Amino acid sequence: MKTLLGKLVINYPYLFAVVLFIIGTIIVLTRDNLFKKLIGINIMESAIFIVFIAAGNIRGGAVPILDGGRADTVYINPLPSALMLTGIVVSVSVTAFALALIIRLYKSYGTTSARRIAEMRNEVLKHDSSHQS
Amino acid sequence: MHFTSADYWIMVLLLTLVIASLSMLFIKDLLHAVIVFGVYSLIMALIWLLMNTPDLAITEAAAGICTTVLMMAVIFRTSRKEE
Amino acid sequence: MRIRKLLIIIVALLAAYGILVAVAELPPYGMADNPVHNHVSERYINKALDETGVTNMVTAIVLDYRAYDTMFETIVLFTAALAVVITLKVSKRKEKG
Amino acid sequence: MRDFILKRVAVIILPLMSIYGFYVILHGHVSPGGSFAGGIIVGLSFITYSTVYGLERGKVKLPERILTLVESYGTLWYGIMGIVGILKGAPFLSNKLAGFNLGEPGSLTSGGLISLLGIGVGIRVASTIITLFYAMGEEES
Repeated sequence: MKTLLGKLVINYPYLFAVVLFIIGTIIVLTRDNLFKKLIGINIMESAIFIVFIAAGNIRGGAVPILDGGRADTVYINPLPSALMLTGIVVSVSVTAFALALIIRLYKSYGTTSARRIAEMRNEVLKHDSSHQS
Repeated sequence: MHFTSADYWIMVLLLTLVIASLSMLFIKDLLHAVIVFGVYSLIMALIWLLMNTPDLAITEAAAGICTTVLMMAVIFRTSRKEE
Repeated sequence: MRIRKLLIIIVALLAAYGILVAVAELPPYGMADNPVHNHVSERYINKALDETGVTNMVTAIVLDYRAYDTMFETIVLFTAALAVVITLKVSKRKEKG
Repeated sequence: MRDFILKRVAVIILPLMSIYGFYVILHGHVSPGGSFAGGIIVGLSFITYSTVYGLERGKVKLPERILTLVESYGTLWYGIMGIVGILKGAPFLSNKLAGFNLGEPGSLTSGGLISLLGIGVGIRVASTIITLFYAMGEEES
């Protein structure tokens, strides 16, 4: 089992995390709608979370909450979950601010499509430059 | 290297995540996409419960629902169709 | 536009192959002797009860060992709420006046 | 939204949601959960109220002025709790060195500074979530 596929089956959470990350990238890059781009960013973030949590996990280990006397318990690493707790809250803040910007853009341009917003901006800029000269 | 039953459950749930995120590419109605996103974060909470981090599971379930609710509120203010 | 999307997908798949080759060389998932479980996590697991008095180690790390981190995290959330309110309320005032 | 069934169900569910959120906040140091998750659950209960009964009645119940105060003083609470350590001659935000009583492990009053910080963070996360919903859920500005 020294081939690439064999190693990837052993490391299956990383495999799925990479697939999720690439799907998120494709959603961000190929969809025009701003909501779809936001959802893609959220998917990419969750792929990063999966990598960190899988790195700290132990197969058959115990939850990092002390249970008294038993001395032979193998606890999992509590550090990645504490770091990712911060990451989740930051992701909620980023999503909220992006949603506010989407509302603002919709009020100004009347659409949530990034391509049409860019076209409108180009027209306005062209009009301004011709007006000045 | 032997897999336990928790490993197989994590594999099934991760496969469901991949299917949900692939469906995000093809859904045209934004409201449906946001509902699928809520399901996505719920499955993610289940995965973290199986990966021995219940703190993160509770936080992810709450934060995912919060994000979904905010996105729905914004969708009802803007347009629902993806152009 | 169609060629651009096709190009994006091809480049993304190439990047996926590169990342997968790198990811396959990581230490095997779920083993107790991985290099992640070093002296730092051992110290948190063994000393958390004596030094902080709580049984949930994640809370001990978040609110005691790395309390500065949590402080600036709450400031991040505060700043996000501030930015949202400013972005939405300013536009309302401009439309009124 | 003027649905009869929604209103009656909300009356039954809302107190339980709030109590569960405060339970998660207060027990964050002895069981899974924590201040962030509990704060978001408390915030979601008020969001449910203002979704079912209308945003105007929600704003009457919990005005934006109170939310702003809670948000600002929740952030300040963290700093004040840290300065207690400096007054006692220990580093900023120190727990055991500053002489907080750690209590018996596993009980609700254990942890000293940790449970105090957790309550502050939870309440301010709840108010932030409600503020975000009020800002985004307004129908027509």
